[in-house]
Amino acid sequence: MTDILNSFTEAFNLIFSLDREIYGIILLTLFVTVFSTIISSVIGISSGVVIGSKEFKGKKQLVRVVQTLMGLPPVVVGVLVYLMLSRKGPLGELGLLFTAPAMVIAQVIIVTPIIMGLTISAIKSKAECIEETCKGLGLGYIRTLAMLILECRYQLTSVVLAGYGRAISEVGAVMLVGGNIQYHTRVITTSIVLETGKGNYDKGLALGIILLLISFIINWTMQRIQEV
Amino acid sequence: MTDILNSFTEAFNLIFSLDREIYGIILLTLFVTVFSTIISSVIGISSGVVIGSKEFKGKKQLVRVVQTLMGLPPVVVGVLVYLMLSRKGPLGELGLLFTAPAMVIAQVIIVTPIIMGLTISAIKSKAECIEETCKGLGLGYIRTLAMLILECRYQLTSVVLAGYGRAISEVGAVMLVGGNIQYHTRVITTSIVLETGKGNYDKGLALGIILLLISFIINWTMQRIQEV
Amino acid sequence: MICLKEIKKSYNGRIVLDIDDLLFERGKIYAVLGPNGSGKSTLVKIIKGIEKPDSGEVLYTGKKEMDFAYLPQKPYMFNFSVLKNIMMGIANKDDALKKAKDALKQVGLENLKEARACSLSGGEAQRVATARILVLDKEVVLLDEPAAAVDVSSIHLVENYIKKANKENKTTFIITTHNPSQAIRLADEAIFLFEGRVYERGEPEKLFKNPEKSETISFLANWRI
Amino acid sequence: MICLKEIKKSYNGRIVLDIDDLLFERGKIYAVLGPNGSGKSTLVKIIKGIEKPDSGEVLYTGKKEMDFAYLPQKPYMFNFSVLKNIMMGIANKDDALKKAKDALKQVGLENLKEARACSLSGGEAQRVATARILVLDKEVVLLDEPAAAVDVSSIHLVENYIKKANKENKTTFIITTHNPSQAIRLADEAIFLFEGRVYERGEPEKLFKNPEKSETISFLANWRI
Amino acid sequence: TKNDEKTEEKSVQNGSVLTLATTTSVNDSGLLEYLQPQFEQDTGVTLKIIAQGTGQAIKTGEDGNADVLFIHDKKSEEKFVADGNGLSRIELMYNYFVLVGSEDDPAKISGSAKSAEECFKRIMGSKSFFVSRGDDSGTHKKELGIWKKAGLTPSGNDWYVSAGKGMGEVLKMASEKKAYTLTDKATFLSMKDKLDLKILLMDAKDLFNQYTIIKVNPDKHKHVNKKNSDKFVEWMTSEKVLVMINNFGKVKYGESLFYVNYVKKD
Ligand SMILES: Nc1ncnc2c1ncn2[C@@H]1O[C@H](COP(=O)(O)OP(=O)(O)OP(=O)(O)O)[C@@H](O)[C@H]1O
Ligand SMILES: Nc1ncnc2c1ncn2[C@@H]1O[C@H](COP(=O)(O)OP(=O)(O)OP(=O)(O)O)[C@@H](O)[C@H]1O
Ligand SMILES: [Mg+2]
Ligand SMILES: [Mg+2]
Repeated sequence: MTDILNSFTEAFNLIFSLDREIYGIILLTLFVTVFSTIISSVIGISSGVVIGSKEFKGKKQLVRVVQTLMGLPPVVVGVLVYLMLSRKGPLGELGLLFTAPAMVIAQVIIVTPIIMGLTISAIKSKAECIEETCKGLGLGYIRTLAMLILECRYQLTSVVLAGYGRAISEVGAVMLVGGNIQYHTRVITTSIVLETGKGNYDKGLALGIILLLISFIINWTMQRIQEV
Repeated sequence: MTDILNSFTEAFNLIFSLDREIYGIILLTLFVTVFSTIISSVIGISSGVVIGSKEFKGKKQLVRVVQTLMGLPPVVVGVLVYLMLSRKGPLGELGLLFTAPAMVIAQVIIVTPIIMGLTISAIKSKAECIEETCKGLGLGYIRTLAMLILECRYQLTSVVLAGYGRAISEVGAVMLVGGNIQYHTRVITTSIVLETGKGNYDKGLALGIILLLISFIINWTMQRIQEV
Repeated sequence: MICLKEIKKSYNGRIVLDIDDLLFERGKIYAVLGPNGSGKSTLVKIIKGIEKPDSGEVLYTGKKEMDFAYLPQKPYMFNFSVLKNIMMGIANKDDALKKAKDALKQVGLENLKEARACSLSGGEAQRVATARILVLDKEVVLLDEPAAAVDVSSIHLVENYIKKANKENKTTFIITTHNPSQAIRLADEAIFLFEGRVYERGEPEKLFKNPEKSETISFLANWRI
Repeated sequence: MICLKEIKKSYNGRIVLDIDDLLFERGKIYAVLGPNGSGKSTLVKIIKGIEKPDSGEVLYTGKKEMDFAYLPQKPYMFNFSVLKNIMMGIANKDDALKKAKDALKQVGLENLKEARACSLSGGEAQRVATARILVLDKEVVLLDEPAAAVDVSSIHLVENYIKKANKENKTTFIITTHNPSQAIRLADEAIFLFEGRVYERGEPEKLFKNPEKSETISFLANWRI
Repeated sequence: TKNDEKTEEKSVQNGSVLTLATTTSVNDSGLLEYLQPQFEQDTGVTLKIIAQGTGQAIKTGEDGNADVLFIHDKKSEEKFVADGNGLSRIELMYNYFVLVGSEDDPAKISGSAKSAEECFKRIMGSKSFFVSRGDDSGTHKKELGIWKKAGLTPSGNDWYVSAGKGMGEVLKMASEKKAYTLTDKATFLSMKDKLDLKILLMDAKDLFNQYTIIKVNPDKHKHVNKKNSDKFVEWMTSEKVLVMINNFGKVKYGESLFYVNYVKKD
């Protein structure tokens, strides 16, 4: 119990310590998670809307595969991306391993199926009615999909936030492909693992509290945007 | 690339090796993830339906908090549960640390907000209309909620599967509170971490493939149930 | 008796219902008419307690609003068979099936009993929804436009079903409609709403043939032309 | 010209539309009538290409179905203002606002231009949806029950708007309705559907006053009573 | 931290980076963090440290994703060099593993035992809980070697807990379960305050722990930065740094954590 209380003081201290390292870590965390969520949302929502609003052969199977991929273990994604980006791998020339872009790539792979799978089911109930109305108004396919997204914005916001939740809490992939290098690829979650690995559970918790604060601010911002 | 191909052979070998250890790991994985998803679904869907269908003061704030908790980092949950269950912690007497129930507890904490947050937004669009109709038919509050759940079953299935995806892919919490003890609390994800830590990326991938197979079977079963 | 006292309801600052005093007696059939947006649906929802008035109160003697059956203007069809939809609200499960089949017959749709309720045509759905309400045998029934999408050859089925319930069980009906002829055929009393206020009320035939207020006259100006 | 050839459509093995040969000429107003479930909406959807027939084909000369404007029986109201809803389909944004305001005036709802479209009353929504379609000035317009929820004092607004478009722009209309009087007021030709088949067609007044087939007769039996 | 900023700016200008793969236990001791700023200042090279499991660190080297390895597992080091992945083993420093356990000491080790082999026998004899790293790390391999030398197979017994985790977490677990475990001294000392464990056996001959630096073979991996890895080794083996290593930990723990045993060749 005292451990938990200590953590709050520690979190407070960390935030107001004006320590350049901790701010660097927070900024990198924000960059990686926000960026990968944006990319995943663009891919996931657009493909999800197309799949969800269309009837075609093999749709059921496709949906099952996408939903299965919602459970892609981050470590596995980490290994796959590692093998791709490793110097020996097919994309080794790019020299992306142990950099922030590698972390973004891995997270996009993890988050996209989540956003896609949830989008497919989120738009289902309104799709038919909106499509019929849009066709009747002579709107093109793209505008119809745009209207569908717009009208499901409340739900899609939650979907994106669920994806963001996964991105910001994930550690297995960013650890592997980022390398948790101090001042370079260390983010909050990898710091937490580092600290708990050292047995510093209170510092780990403190970092966790900071992470949740960031998450809350992002949520708050998103919901504000959605309400406009 | 050859690494990836090797992994498929390896996965195949593992499954058909008739190795008692690997089967134990698979069974424990199934037990922990399915059990914690069921508990989380019961809590998350029932509370989500209540919150989603009601208007009350502070609802917006509550929803924000729940959606923030969708991004609870597993390691942090792991630490919290660890501190609770540790010998010195408030629930130390129970002796649950480093056991399967401890893993279930941690996963329930992680998965419940995800299911709850997504349920709140999933039922929103149909809630008003269904409630009005149910009230008109004289159905009680509980039956109205039941009808709401039933009519949103397609979406809620996806929501549960998203929760399951998190449970089965999560590793930070089960590692900490389960301890990854061979023959006792080792599950697929912790094995993957162990193997990748040893540099056995192909074995890690192989285990990942097995995990996805399990995930696919669970998905397939759930969708079958939903279609009935 | 149901009695509305100084009910006021507004949305976004616009008053949509403003009723000083309105009384419904048990055992009678009331028809509520008025232009689109005059507050008919809002009135019915307030009686049922679905919407809360900003001020004023609804007084009940005998059965409370909880026991009223109510058909929304856009009823929801549950995603199972028509028969199951109709059986949903019946508390006593013993004769539910028999009752549901009978109700479906009353609205002339026996042949659809196994159809999925959510794939029905507009008029079919409305008739099933009405049957789903009437099968409950409640003492007070509120119907929000039960016949708008019903074809001319089936309207009399719905109307007869209502009349029968009123005769046999003394059911009180409050029905909104856009069809003055229907009010004449069906109702003991018609209530004319305009911009949220009760402008006239009375025996339907008399009211519609000799309206007093200019609003009522212009509302009916194009009727039967 | 729009021509339906040997169109067959069934749902779950039940045939809901079975049309040998049906022709619509440009510039005319057609009213489609028939009991609930007789296939009116299905017919309109097939003409628009929303539903595919199981067999047979729809032939078009001149404008294709892509260019037809179509009002579904249950139109969707987008979650923004009424005016924005009406402007949605207008391609030329320059005079969109002026046009939308004018269309809203035609259906008598100028006062609601700033209201959220999804909180409109049933009849208001239907009128806005009709305005949203008519403002597009398409050559062919399909309306699935544009007046079912519209009050008696506003129906003539909608009808006049349709007539005006037909006169001034030679717009072709195919309109489903449950109101034979409306067909008489509005249409050049009425088509009577029964169980998915065309039973009779002709000049509305003549058709409804002297129907030939027994099905038409019994369909109209309770009309105006 | 002002110094940090300067060195960082300098190295960014040079665009010169060295990637070092090491094991978590080396990293957790804090040695590299202590050396890093000095290194960056002296050489102008940015040091990127990747702390991984032993096997994983070796794989990172094999794949050519690191320039230098800093590890402590002789057998895999020799294999790494023999396979042509690395140039040569440079033995830099050593310390001793320690056997830790709870105050109760059910196997009666404290004070009486002279070698790890003997302790392990007593642990097995008394069926006392023992937490093993179980992750093929240098520490784990050391432990397995001792069991083997003692002619025992502990695996499969209830008291033998194979955790498959890092050193810090294994220590926590041993403390929680009142069990024995083998640990490197540095990690233990850095966590001592949070543990209900004490050292029961130290400085035993069979607990010798050698730390080695290996340059990744630039002939095999063209991306490897030979210039910088030379610089690194040269710097690490310079007199100044060797003294730094010998002094590391003295202030905090009152004793050295590592002892230099580097012998200059040729
Ligand atoms: N939730 C709401 N928010 C804002 N305005 C509303 C809401 N519900 C209804 N209104 C407005 O209140 C007025 C009355 O609506 P109501 O549904 O009672 O009309 P009505 O008489 O039933 O009309 P109709 O004949 O079209 O069904 C309408 O102008 C409508 O736009
Ligand atoms: N998607 C569907 N699945 C199954 N049956 C359907 C489906 N859509 C329509 N039907 C059935 O097809 C028949 C014709 O439907 P349609 O909507 O064309 O009738 P309609 O003439 O427009 O009726 P209404 O006057 O009630 O609007 C109905 O009996 C309906 O139940
Ligand atoms: Mg209404
Ligand atoms: Mg229809």
